Amino acid sequence: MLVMEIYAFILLSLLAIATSIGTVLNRSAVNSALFMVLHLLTLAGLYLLLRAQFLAIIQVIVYAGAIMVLFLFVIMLLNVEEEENIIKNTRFGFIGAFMVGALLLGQVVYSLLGLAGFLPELSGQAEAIGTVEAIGDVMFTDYLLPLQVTAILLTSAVVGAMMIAEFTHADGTPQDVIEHAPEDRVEEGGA
Amino acid sequence: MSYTTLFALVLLGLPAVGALTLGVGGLSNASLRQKRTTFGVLATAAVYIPFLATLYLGWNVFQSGAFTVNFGTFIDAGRWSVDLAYLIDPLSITMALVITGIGTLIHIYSIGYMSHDQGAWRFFAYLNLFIFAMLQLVMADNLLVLFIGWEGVGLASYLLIGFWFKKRTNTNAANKAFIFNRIGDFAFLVAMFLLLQEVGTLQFSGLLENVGMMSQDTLFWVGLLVLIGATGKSAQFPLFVWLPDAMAGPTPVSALIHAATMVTSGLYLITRLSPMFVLSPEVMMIMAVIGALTAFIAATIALTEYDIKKVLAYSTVSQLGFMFLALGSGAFVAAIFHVVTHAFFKALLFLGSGSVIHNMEHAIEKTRGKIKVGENDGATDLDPQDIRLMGGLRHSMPITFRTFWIGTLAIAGIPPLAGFFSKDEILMHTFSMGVGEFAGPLYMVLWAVGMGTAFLTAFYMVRLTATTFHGESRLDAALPGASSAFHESPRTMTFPLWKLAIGSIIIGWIGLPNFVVESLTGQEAHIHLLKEWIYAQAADLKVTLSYATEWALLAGSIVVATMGVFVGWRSYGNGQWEQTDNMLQARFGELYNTFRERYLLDEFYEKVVGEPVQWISKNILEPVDRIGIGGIVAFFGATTRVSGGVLRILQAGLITNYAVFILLGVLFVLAMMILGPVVGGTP
Amino acid sequence: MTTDLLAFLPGLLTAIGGLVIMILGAFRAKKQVVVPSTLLFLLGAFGVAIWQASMPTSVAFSDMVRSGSFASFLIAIIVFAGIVTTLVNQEVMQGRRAHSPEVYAMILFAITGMITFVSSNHLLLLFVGLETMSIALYVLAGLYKNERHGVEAGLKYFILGAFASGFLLYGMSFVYGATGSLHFQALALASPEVTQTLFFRAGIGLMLVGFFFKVSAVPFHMWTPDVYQGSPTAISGFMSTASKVAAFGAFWVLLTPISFSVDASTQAGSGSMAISALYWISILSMVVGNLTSIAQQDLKRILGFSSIGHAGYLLMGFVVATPQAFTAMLFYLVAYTLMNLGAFAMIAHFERTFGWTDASMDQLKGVGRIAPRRVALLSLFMLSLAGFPPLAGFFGKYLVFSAAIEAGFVTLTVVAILSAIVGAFVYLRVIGQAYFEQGESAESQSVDPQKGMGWGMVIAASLLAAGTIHFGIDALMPWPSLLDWVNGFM
Amino acid sequence: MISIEWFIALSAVLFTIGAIGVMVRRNAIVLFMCIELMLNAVNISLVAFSSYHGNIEGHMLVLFALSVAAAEAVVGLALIIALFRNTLSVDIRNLTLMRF
Repeated sequence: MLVMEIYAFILLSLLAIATSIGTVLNRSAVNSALFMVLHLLTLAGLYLLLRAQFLAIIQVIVYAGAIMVLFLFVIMLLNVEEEENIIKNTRFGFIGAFMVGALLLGQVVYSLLGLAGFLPELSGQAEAIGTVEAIGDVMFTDYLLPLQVTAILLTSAVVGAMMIAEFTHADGTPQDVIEHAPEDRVEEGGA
Repeated sequence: MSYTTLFALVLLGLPAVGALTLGVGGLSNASLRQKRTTFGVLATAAVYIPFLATLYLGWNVFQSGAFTVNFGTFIDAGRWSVDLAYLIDPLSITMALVITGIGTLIHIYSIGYMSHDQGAWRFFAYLNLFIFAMLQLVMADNLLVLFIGWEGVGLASYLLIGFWFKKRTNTNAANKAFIFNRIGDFAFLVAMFLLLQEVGTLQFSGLLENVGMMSQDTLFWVGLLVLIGATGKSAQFPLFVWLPDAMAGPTPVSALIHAATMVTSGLYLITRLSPMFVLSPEVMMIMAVIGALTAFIAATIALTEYDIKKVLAYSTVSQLGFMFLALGSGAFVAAIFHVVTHAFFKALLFLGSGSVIHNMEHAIEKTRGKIKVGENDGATDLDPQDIRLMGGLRHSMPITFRTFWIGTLAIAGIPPLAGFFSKDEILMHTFSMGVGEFAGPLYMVLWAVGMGTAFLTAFYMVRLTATTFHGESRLDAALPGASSAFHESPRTMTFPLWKLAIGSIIIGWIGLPNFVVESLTGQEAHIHLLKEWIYAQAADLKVTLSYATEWALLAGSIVVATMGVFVGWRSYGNGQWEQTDNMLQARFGELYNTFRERYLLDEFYEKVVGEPVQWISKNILEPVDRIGIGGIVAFFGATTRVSGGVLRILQAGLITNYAVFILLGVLFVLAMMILGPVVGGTP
Repeated sequence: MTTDLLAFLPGLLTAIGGLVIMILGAFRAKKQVVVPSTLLFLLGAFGVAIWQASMPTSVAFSDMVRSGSFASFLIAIIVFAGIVTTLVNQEVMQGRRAHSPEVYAMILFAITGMITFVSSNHLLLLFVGLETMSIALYVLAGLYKNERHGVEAGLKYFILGAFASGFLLYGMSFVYGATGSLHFQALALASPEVTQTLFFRAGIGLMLVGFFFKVSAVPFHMWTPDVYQGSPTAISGFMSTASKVAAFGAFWVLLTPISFSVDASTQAGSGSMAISALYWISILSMVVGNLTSIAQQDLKRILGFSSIGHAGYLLMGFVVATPQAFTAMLFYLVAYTLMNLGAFAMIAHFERTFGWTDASMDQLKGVGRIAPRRVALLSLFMLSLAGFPPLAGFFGKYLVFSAAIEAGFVTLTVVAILSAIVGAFVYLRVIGQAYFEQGESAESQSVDPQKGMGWGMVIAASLLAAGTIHFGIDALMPWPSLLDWVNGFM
Repeated sequence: MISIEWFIALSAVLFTIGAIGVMVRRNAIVLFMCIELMLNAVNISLVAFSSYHGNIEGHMLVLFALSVAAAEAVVGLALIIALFRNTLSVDIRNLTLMRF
């Protein structure tokens, strides 16, 4: 069982890294988003390894299910063209970014040195705290205020998104994204 | 509230009330602004009543000694606190008398001078603001209140220099004055912090009692910083270049702020702190050198100027140099004495020049109105301040003419006019330092420079006066018939001229040299009234000369001054300025040209300070944000540039760049947190 | 439960207010209804906050949130900024397509987030509050969605903000890992063995990053001028003041106990290192902010860079971290809020009155002649920002600098004074431009110069101007001053 | 049993990859996805700490971070749509109107 867990961790973490690299490097936004969905699924697997059942489910349903679908929807709606080869075009920028990233990773990993021997075992409580009951218990008692503020946050996000995304003509009638976009693009191409 | 507190409140508050009333009144209603005379009278009252209050307070001080008026705690910072307190003692009373007395006369003069200016309301509000700030400065009981006044007079000066702001050069002059003053202010501020650190108080009595606590080094640095502060405000070498440009303001402003009062605030500050300065002979020496240098340089420049106000401006700088020389020689009483006398005769000269300019402007404009367009195009750019266009004004402006001559003789140092006594006392002190132990030879050189400058002063002042008033009118050559439009200025303008002229004659008698009587009677004499009055505040160094030497110096001063006037009269008396100046130029060649070009100081600042700063801000600071703040370019480095074509993605405005900077900041903060603090993190 | 709700009453009022305005908007309510009701809710919240500020600190919602004294005082400042922004905004945005009732709902939601943020006592609530504030501000920044400037401002703010909050969250996770709790108290009481681990320190560092971004300290500042330039001007003023007040207040409570209660004398705890990081960031902000503003041509960008410089002065308070520095920082926050809001409000007003297409310096030429009194107001705020006595800005700077000197940070103070002098030049340039330069009168004459300020602008501007003057001198007055009040919070 | 540093190291690697993505991508949508990658990396470390500490606070923070991410996605995508309407592309290189 233990060995199985280790194998599962290695497999999942390699998958997670691979899919995240896929997300970053893929030329097509659609493919990036699909890689991202895969990535989120592997993360859900990792959560299960950590006995966080509820979060694993939420990760799949909300993140992979809802948020990423929104992303894909927008990508499809806007029908954006593929980026030119990102590696070739920004080679030096890429090297620089990679070096900055490597430094950051180095610093974080260096700071992790203190963790060796710190918390070697999964807590016995882990099983218990990952359940819906445990989370529901505190959600509506100790975390009541954050919950309410989050409600306000989501409301304002939805209202705000409507304010930003809703476009109107000068006369006040709503304007469709698709309505003019392709035509304009044709004009641009013609000119 | 005792009467003294009440009067102090009137003295300190009324000008502010005046400034506010006039300012608000003028702002609120356009038709109200047209009542220029009313504004002028109100403003004058807001200065004249404080003058009376000062007299009352002075009488009180004379009767029962100095006292302070405390209006409560200004700032309480726990370990130290600063009170909103004012010191009423002979020194501050003397300064306040000069400020309000001469201020009143100049306000009266301004009523006439500004009677045709649409912005008169603004002018009087600013003038009252200036008086208010200047009184804060001289009456302050501690350095912080003094600093507030110090900044206030700077602001008022800035506003008044740029008063006619429609003209580009005026606003430039205002900015220049402001910037040069800033340099000094900064040094002064640092000195204040140092004093607070070392002594723990900013109050004068507390400071001066504890000067012994400070080490010699601290004394030197504090002294030097205060000196730099004073150098900026009092227009000393090398920061004096703003003062001549400041003449762009209306003439009463030049007389009040840039000759009689504000520019002496540096001297006042040093005199106030004199017990501290005498402990640091090095600073005294630097001060004396700066003073003598300034006096000489400015005098030589004045020799070659043709603008009547510029000559007076350089002459002011030169006289301020004399005062610094006095301070540097330990002659604090003499410095204040010269402040007082100079206030009278320089205000007189400036107001006289204002009267002349007023007249010239009037004549030029009136005559030009008669000339048909195109008939005489040369007349369009006639400068009413150019003495080359004047001459012969003695007939049409008799009062201005007479009073101007009185001023000239007073500044030249002809006894028994005011300038003679103060200047003689300064040079005597310098000579006394010259035979002293510390840097004797240097002070001897400075004394010689001082004597030379005294000669030059008499010479160029006679040049100015003679060229302006004597000979034949030269305006007619440029603008036919203009001289017939000359007229004397109105009563409001001539009245202050007479008052100041009388002052210029008699004010020197408050400082008759003691040794004259002493050498005759053999007993200690007390005829130097000013010294008796302010000796407690101004820690004068003793003069250690024999009576014979002192008599010789006195005689020397008279001879030099008389020589200067005589030579000047022979060279310029009949309006032959052109021949004489050409002769001088031929004789002195390059030296004369150096004077003429004002030692190229402006160009020096332009090249050494102005252009590099512009270059830095344009070529370094501006691209710092544009090309992606240096570091990133350096980081992505030369490779990026060499390969080319990628540079555009690094341009600012791009979110990517911003993100890179955030990441670099993360690296920095994390490094700091993980690897430990870098020097400077903890005190 | 009731006491809990009472403790969070200001936040409750603004949240309910936001929802009410939203519903009013859905029923196409007129501006004449929406604006007064917004003001009503804000005034209520303001009154409650002021009332609570006189009470001692208490906690509510199972230790999640603080109220009383310090926290309520900051809430009052934030709500005041909201009131002024509403007053100014309803006037300067009149007739613009983006001026919908939802704008006020978003302002109220943003304030709800700020209140949560500043009064949080738990990292989770801090995060939620910060995000509530940020999301509402992203929307407000991108309000001019039909113009490229507006979208650019919104998107730049959004992407970088999300990026920075990633770091903040990462830092929280590290700190949580080291201590096993997200409670402020638990962090403050953590044992030295915990706080001296590299891990904990790195966590504090990453949280500092989130903080630096919100207060736009260098080098996390790049978004600031762009966003301020592209956002509606009144909103820029709101962003530059209220969100910074919230960030400074929240992080003071969070950081100072953690980073400074640690054994700083041995220089081994995270305390001295956090001070060191704050020290350098403070210096960088002051220098870069003030220097870069010299090269700017746009008034809103100038104010953006100036706010970066001011963040540097405020960070000095974190470096010094004495009780004196604390009161100095609180005072400076009040002064900064007043004068910066005032400057933005006046620029917003000029933009509208004179039909400026942008807020570049050239537009200001000659305005001093057409509208001398209004330019005088602008000059007042500029002079206060520059730190001229006797205005609030001067006194604030003075308090901060003297606190630093008292604590022995002489170099820091000297740098601060030098950069303040550089900064003063920029503000004076603005005043000079308005008064001494000739403008193209043709353009100015096309608008009616006599078109003055409306009631909202008059109330807002006079409140701000009175505050700017009053707080510069109220320490001298015989009655209890703001400083006395603020001193009582310690 | 797997020791906790493995999870934290994994989260650090993923966080870095996300950060690099933010620096190299030009497409606003993908760039935003990279930020989501970073947030998810943080979530791993939070869940790991929570489980190893046996303390529910980390779980709760993840849950709230998730809803915040959802809200951010909504606003962010709305802004991206607005960008697209103005410039007909989602390339952030078009966002350089205000600079210097």
